[in-house]
Amino acid sequence: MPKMYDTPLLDELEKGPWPSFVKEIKKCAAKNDMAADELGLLEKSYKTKIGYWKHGGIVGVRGYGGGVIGRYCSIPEEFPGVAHFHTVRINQPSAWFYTTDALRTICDIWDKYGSGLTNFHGSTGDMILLGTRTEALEDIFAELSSRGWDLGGSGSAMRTPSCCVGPARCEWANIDTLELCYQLTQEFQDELHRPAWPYKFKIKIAGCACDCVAAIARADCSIIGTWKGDIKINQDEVRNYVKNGFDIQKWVIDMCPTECMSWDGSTLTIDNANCNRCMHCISKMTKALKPGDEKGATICIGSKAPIVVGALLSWVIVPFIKVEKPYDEIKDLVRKMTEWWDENGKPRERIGEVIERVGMRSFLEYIGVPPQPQQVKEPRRDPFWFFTEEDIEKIKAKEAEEKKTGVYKF
Amino acid sequence: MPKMYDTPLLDELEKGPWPSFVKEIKKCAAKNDMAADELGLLEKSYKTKIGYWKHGGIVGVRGYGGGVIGRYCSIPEEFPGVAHFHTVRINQPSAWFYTTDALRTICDIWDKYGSGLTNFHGSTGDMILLGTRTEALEDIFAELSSRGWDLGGSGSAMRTPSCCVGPARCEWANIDTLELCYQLTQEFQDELHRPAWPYKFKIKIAGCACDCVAAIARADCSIIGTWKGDIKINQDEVRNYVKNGFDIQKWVIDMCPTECMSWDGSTLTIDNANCNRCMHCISKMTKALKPGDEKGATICIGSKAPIVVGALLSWVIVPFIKVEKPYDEIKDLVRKMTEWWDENGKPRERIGEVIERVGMRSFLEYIGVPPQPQQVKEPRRDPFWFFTEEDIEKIKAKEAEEKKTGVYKF
Amino acid sequence: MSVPQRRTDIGPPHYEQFLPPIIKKNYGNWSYYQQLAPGVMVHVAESGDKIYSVRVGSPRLLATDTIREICSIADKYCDGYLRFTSRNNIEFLVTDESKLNPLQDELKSKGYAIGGIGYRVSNPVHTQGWVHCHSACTDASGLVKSIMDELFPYFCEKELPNKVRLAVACCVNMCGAVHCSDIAVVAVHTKVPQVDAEAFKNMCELPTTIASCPTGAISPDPATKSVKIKAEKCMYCGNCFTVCPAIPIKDAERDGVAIVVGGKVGNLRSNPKFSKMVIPYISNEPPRWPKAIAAIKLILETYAKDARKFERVGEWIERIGWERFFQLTGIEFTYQHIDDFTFARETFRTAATFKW
Amino acid sequence: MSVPQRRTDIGPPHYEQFLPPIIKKNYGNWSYYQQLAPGVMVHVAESGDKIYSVRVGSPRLLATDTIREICSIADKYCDGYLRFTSRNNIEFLVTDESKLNPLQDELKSKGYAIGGIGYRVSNPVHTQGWVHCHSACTDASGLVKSIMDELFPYFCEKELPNKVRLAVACCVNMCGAVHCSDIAVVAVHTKVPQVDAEAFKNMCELPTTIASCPTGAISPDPATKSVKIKAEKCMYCGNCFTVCPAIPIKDAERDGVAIVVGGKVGNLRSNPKFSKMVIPYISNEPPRWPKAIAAIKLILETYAKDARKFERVGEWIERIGWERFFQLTGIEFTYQHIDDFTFARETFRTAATFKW
Ligand code: SRM
Ligand code: SRM
Ligand code: SRM
Ligand code: SRM
Ligand code: SF4
Ligand code: SF4
Ligand code: SF4
Ligand code: SF4
Ligand code: SF4
Ligand code: SF4
Ligand code: SF4
Ligand code: SF4
Repeated sequence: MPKMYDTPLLDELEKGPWPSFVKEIKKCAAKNDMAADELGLLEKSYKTKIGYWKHGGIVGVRGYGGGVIGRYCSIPEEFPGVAHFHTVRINQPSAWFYTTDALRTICDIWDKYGSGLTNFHGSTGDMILLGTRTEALEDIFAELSSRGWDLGGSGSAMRTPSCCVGPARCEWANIDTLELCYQLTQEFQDELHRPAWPYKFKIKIAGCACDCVAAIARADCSIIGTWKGDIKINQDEVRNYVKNGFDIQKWVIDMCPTECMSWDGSTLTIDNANCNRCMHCISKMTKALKPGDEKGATICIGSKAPIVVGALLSWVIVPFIKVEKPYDEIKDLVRKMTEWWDENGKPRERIGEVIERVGMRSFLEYIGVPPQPQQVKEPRRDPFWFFTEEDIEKIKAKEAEEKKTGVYKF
Repeated sequence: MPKMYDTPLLDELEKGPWPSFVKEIKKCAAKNDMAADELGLLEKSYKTKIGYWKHGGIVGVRGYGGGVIGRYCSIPEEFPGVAHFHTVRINQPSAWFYTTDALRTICDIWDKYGSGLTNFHGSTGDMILLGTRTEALEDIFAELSSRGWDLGGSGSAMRTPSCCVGPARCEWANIDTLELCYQLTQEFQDELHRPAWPYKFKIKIAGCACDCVAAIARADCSIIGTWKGDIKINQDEVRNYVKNGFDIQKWVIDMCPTECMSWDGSTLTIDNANCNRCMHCISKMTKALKPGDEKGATICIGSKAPIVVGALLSWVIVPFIKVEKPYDEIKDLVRKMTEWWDENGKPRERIGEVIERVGMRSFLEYIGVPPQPQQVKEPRRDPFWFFTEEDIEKIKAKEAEEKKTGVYKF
Repeated sequence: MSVPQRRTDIGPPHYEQFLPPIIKKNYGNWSYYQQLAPGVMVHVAESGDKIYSVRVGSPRLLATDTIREICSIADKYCDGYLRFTSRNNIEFLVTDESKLNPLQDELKSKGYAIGGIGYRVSNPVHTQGWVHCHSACTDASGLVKSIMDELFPYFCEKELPNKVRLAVACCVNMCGAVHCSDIAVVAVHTKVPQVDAEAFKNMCELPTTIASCPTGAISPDPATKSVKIKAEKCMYCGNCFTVCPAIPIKDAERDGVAIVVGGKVGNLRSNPKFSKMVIPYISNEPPRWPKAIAAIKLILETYAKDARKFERVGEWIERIGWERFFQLTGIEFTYQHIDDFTFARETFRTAATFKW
Repeated sequence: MSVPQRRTDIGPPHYEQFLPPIIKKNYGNWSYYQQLAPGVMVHVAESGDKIYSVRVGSPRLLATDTIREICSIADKYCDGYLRFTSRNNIEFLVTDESKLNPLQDELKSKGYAIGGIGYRVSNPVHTQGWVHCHSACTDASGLVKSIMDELFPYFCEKELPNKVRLAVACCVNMCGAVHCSDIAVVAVHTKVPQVDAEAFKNMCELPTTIASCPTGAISPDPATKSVKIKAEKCMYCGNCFTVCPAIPIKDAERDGVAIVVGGKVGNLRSNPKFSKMVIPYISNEPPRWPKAIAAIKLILETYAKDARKFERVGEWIERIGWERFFQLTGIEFTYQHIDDFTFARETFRTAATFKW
């Protein structure tokens, strides 16, 4: 029988309409010692307003360098059940689809070896099994892996890639987010399980500019589906929207960021050359508008949380890339990017920070992508920039040529 | 008879419709040795594509530390006339108004002692007398000052303030730019003539947000006239504009940055609470619209050229200040600002750079201006900020108070 | 029971085995979607096939028994298929329209919260907090529960001008999505960490520790063979504590939370945006953080009232101007709001145009 | 002739003595203005009084004799009153309307360029160049003359969507207003400076010199008792040369000019903006810099054709997007355009939205 703690503060959080995490902990605490002590410890934190966990030690499974976050309580005398309370990250399937059978298998394993507590899901995307002891790790891993599951990433490694629901259930997916996510995860198994990089490297894949996995804000490598070609307009459906009270002028035409749309009362016109594919019109008139035909993705690099010189959003590196099986081009690109980072990065330096410190040119040259205006919001403002001797030679040669032809090439 | 140089390259620049500076130099060169050698030297630069001036030495007039830019030619053997070629900066009158008598006086003095070449005006605003010898400086100064003229600034000093034409000939002037410019120049005579600061400090004064002296981009202290209260609308004149083909919707309503205007075909309405006083509508419909009644200025600080970590535009420090004779409040403020800068700045560090390095809080506290949202485009984004112990005490006291009253004060 | 044979580097199972047949059939060929209720939507394929999704709020921290309960519901109404969203909600995937209402009835009867689709508040992205992380300055789960209890009508019923994405991070590492959220809470330290010189010698490296400080506040202290911290340079980021456990920064009375607003990640209309800080400090008040919750509600409701349809929080604020935001909400503007770190230069106002 | 007694710290003469009587009378009470011709405008006072201004282009570098000529014209038509503008143009201030045409006739006959008022190109703000400055990498006066000869119709005749403010700076100190101009030229070095070790010892200070380098490219060279420069870190700013004459950076073949566009200083519609670099290098080609001039004309005319009425160059570009600007002008986008200095982070594109 697990220990029962008096939890007046946490009990408050059982009230109210939103599902209660306290109820969840209590469910487990009723039958599991670790969960019971987790509950007691948490109540103590609520009372004292401070946490009782220590810096994680290095724990894991044989041959892997990641996938488990070691966690020890700082007052194990008082809460022996959570003296060890490691979490196990399980690599989720693409877009978090499950069968109930699969979930039950995981629950059974976890009840056997762990606290019974989970996170569905962690904010990188993994299934998180919350709380077990060092001794149990090998068994848990054997049970999981023998049933087709593998650990997710942690430490200075590739982290578990994730993706939006995409073509599985979304009409706007320009790319097969699920398959790409699966393939990249498989491609980088070694990098995922054996931390060997300066710091973490995350991949997130969204099927369109709505970015339903927050790729551009939370992944070192953000892959976002897009298209070339004209937005497809079903004028009848447009008129239907209007007939049903949709204020097309106010809600679409006036909100289009590039001012490239117009509505004459019966026909919607889009100046596609000026559309920046923001998805506003398409998302607000889903029956009437569809993305153009040539599908692909934009690859952006660098986003991360603020520690320590400020949060980054990812930067456009490859404005357009085809996304087709077997995705060799994308795999190669990711490999080259991480190679460059690995060569240039200092410990605990994310790829975006290295690009900022070393310079975009070095990065682009290494990965073989030419400079393009799409990569910047605006060109540089201050009059300081570098030339290689070859740059200058090229310019001088061009000028000589211009002298001959009488035609300037700016 | 001054030496005559062959100037085939410069002669090219006598052609064409725009007034030619080469003609100007030649006019002087015809009767002045210095100007003649300046012409020859310049032709040489055009031929060799390089300049022949040395770093300025320290030259000046007794008791002053600035006002003269020392300039020596690096090949005086070849061009003895410009061996010395110092420039004298004369503090221009407010808004560059002159009588012909006054100008002739200056021309006469300059012909007597200098090259006869001038800049009307230098880009800080001074009259620039271009090219004289060290020996002549005292005499020039005596001649000028005895006739009511004084030197402008140079070096690490207050620089010659300047202002737009303002109330003298502009219907939009919210403040008396000319008088304020004159008064500030007088107030800081010592600081202007005797460099004692970390670096230069410029003041520019514009009567409204059109900023016809580029104050916000080119002055450490940018004073820009503005108003509170409603824009005054003459509806008849509005209708006149429209009648005469002015597309009020497209050119004004749709271009108003705050979207605070509307036009129903006969009446123009402005939601003044949301107007940011950008001057677009007023400037485009000058007969119909006039600034509101409560006049004053916004004081911005910090703009400068790019050397070495990037150009700055001035930052809003005092959103609104009354501008009334004898301008004591503004004088005090400028004094406090420069004091703080002088205490905190390193050599060759402009005030904006010091604010950036030391922090806005220190600056605002010293000059006695409270923090206000008008000072920022947006609040900070990253989760790092400082508290003093008193800040926290105040917050804790407020929270205690809130507990009692049951009302939160955010 | 003997433990089975381990396998390595197999990666996750292929998702295809988890897709409902109707999804496999119409994969990549969806035509449009329609919201039927705050927590129910239908996706219609080019083929005319339909799949219904019923979304249910989740505390994210789930007991295995709860997962089993969810599974039995999914077995009953969804042929055993379900998914989770990128915001940790549960989606029941229904092929048979006739099961839609019974499913909802059962969910309601069991106390599940149906909602979160469309222009509403969805599940806050959040993190471990006191539940599991050594770095936490607050508890994320408790905050989320308190926020969602208060904003519950905006999850399961009331519409807003657009989606409002909430997040909670329990320290500035920001494992949540706080840095680009419409409204979010980030927990902060506010006290200079204390160096435990004895522990330092055993546990920490001098150069790494000094290098960890972004403001250069840390210098060697030869006297104690450890380091000292220049208090006025420290902005409590905790990075020194991350690399060196001998520099504890947690403080029960001084740790607290800040409120940030106006971020977004989608590209619709305007670019992705960072959140900006609007309230620098509120004391930790477990179990319900009433002041933080009141602040969030105030901001949300000011937005609901003042924004135009389809404007996100950040878009609304940028249109009206931050000075107006502070006016409308009555939130005090303090020295802390003015950046004095990396982006100071970018955030100072460089125009004479603003509102009174 | 004996030199008179000097006076100090008297400051400039009070402007009032230079104001035409009609200005004194209507000071601060002007009602509206109207443009009558490209170089002529009238300001009407509340009192009904009128003052006419006739604006004339100036090379800025004036001979005293030219000033005297201007003075006699002003005596004849303006009762001896005139002014200069903030862009160095001359304004003849006419009170007597009947003198307006004769004044213009005389100006024209003497070859003065009347214009620059309204939505036109005005006099470029510029600097000393080879005429007087030791720091110059080009000549400003020659560039300005060449530009204005080419753009002359836009000064004295043709209208543009809005004012176009030009500037020329002869080095990156930017004594002109290049950093916030619609279209401007800034002269740049492109070669790493050479240290003259002998001269260094006599003329320069080690710490100041090292500190002067914004990229940390300079380090002590104990062997020569001077400094050495790490070539790949140097971006040719010339700041080391400014503080230490023993590090010459000027180079006849490598100094050249860059073109920047899109800046502005007024607050109308949009905030003041910095100029952005669009052509990183064009060789110096005195006396007329034909390629630089062709580039400016190309940009100006693309703007004239494509911008909306009242849009400034920067506003036009921001509306259409920089990618479209490069497309419309055909200017090549190079590594140099991508910031790798202070503002890199702010200029990288952080959105999946752009035009093809
Ligand atoms: C579990 C998880 C939070 C959650 O409750 O969901 C988490 C938990 C931790 N994160 Fe995180 N991070 C988690 C997603 C994130 C994210 C969000 C994302 O991936 O989309 C971020 C922001 C994006 C980013 O990567 O920048 C994130 C940014 C950080 C950082 C700051 C990194 C930086 O470069 O700024 C740290 C600090 C560090 O690495 O030392 C960190 C460190 C940590 C550590 C390992 C702190 C530590 O040293 O012990 C936390 C372990 C907590 C624990 O006890 O389990 N975590 N961390 C998330 C991973 C679950 C999963 O695998 O699915
Ligand atoms: C004469 C003038 C250019 C002109 O042709 O009009 C000028 C000329 C010089 N400027 Fe300037 N600056 C002049 C206005 C400016 C402006 C524009 C303004 O004031 O509106 C700027 C940009 C705004 C600013 O202050 O940042 C300007 C920014 C600089 C800088 C860069 C300062 C910085 O902090 O970035 C330097 C470099 C320095 O101070 O060492 C500089 C330095 C110089 C020196 C003194 C270079 C030197 O060390 O010899 C030049 C002397 C040239 C000469 O031979 O006469 N000059 N200088 C302008 C002053 C005339 C006058 O008094 O009216
Ligand atoms: C299920 C989910 C993807 C997944 O793989 O799990 C998803 C699914 C859909 N999203 Fe999303 N979005 C999901 C997270 C996101 C995120 C990421 C996030 O919140 O962290 C974003 C970016 C938010 C941001 O910008 O900060 C996101 C921004 C959008 C938008 C853009 C809204 C806007 O105008 O700014 C749309 C379009 C719309 O709603 O009009 C959209 C639209 C949709 C549609 C309608 C797409 C479709 O046709 O199927 C889907 C149902 C909409 C709904 O829930 O209202 N989805 N969506 C995610 C549900 C999360 C949840 O449980 O609440
Ligand atoms: C004479 C002068 C002031 C002075 O004290 O010398 C002046 C005078 C006037 N300006 Fe100006 N501006 C003068 C320099 C400026 C500058 C500064 C500069 O160019 O360095 C600016 C800021 C430019 C910028 O934003 O980069 C400037 C931005 C304006 C604007 C804003 C235009 C816009 O829409 O962006 C207006 C309003 C308008 O023209 O509609 C304006 C309007 C005016 C008016 C109409 C004001 C009035 O009612 O009297 C004056 C005549 C207009 C004209 O020339 O077209 N003035 N004006 C300056 C003439 C310079 C010249 O010779 O060309
Ligand atoms: S990112 Fe686009 S494709 Fe993916 S789920 Fe969201 S709307 Fe659909
Ligand atoms: S996708 Fe965006 S930019 Fe393109 S037409 Fe629609 S609203 Fe406009
Ligand atoms: S800044 Fe304003 S007040 Fe001054 S001249 Fe220009 S328009 Fe007139
Ligand atoms: S001054 Fe500017 S913001 Fe105000 S109403 Fe006129 S155009 Fe709009
Ligand atoms: S945000 Fe901080 S405290 Fe919370 S889980 Fe992440 S690292 Fe731990
Ligand atoms: S908390 Fe951050 S700022 Fe303070 S000493 Fe530690 S690393 Fe430096
Ligand atoms: S811009 Fe440079 S070269 Fe030109 S005058 Fe100024 S300091 Fe001299
Ligand atoms: S030119 Fe500039 S970057 Fe190069 S060494 Fe000198 S100071 Fe450094």
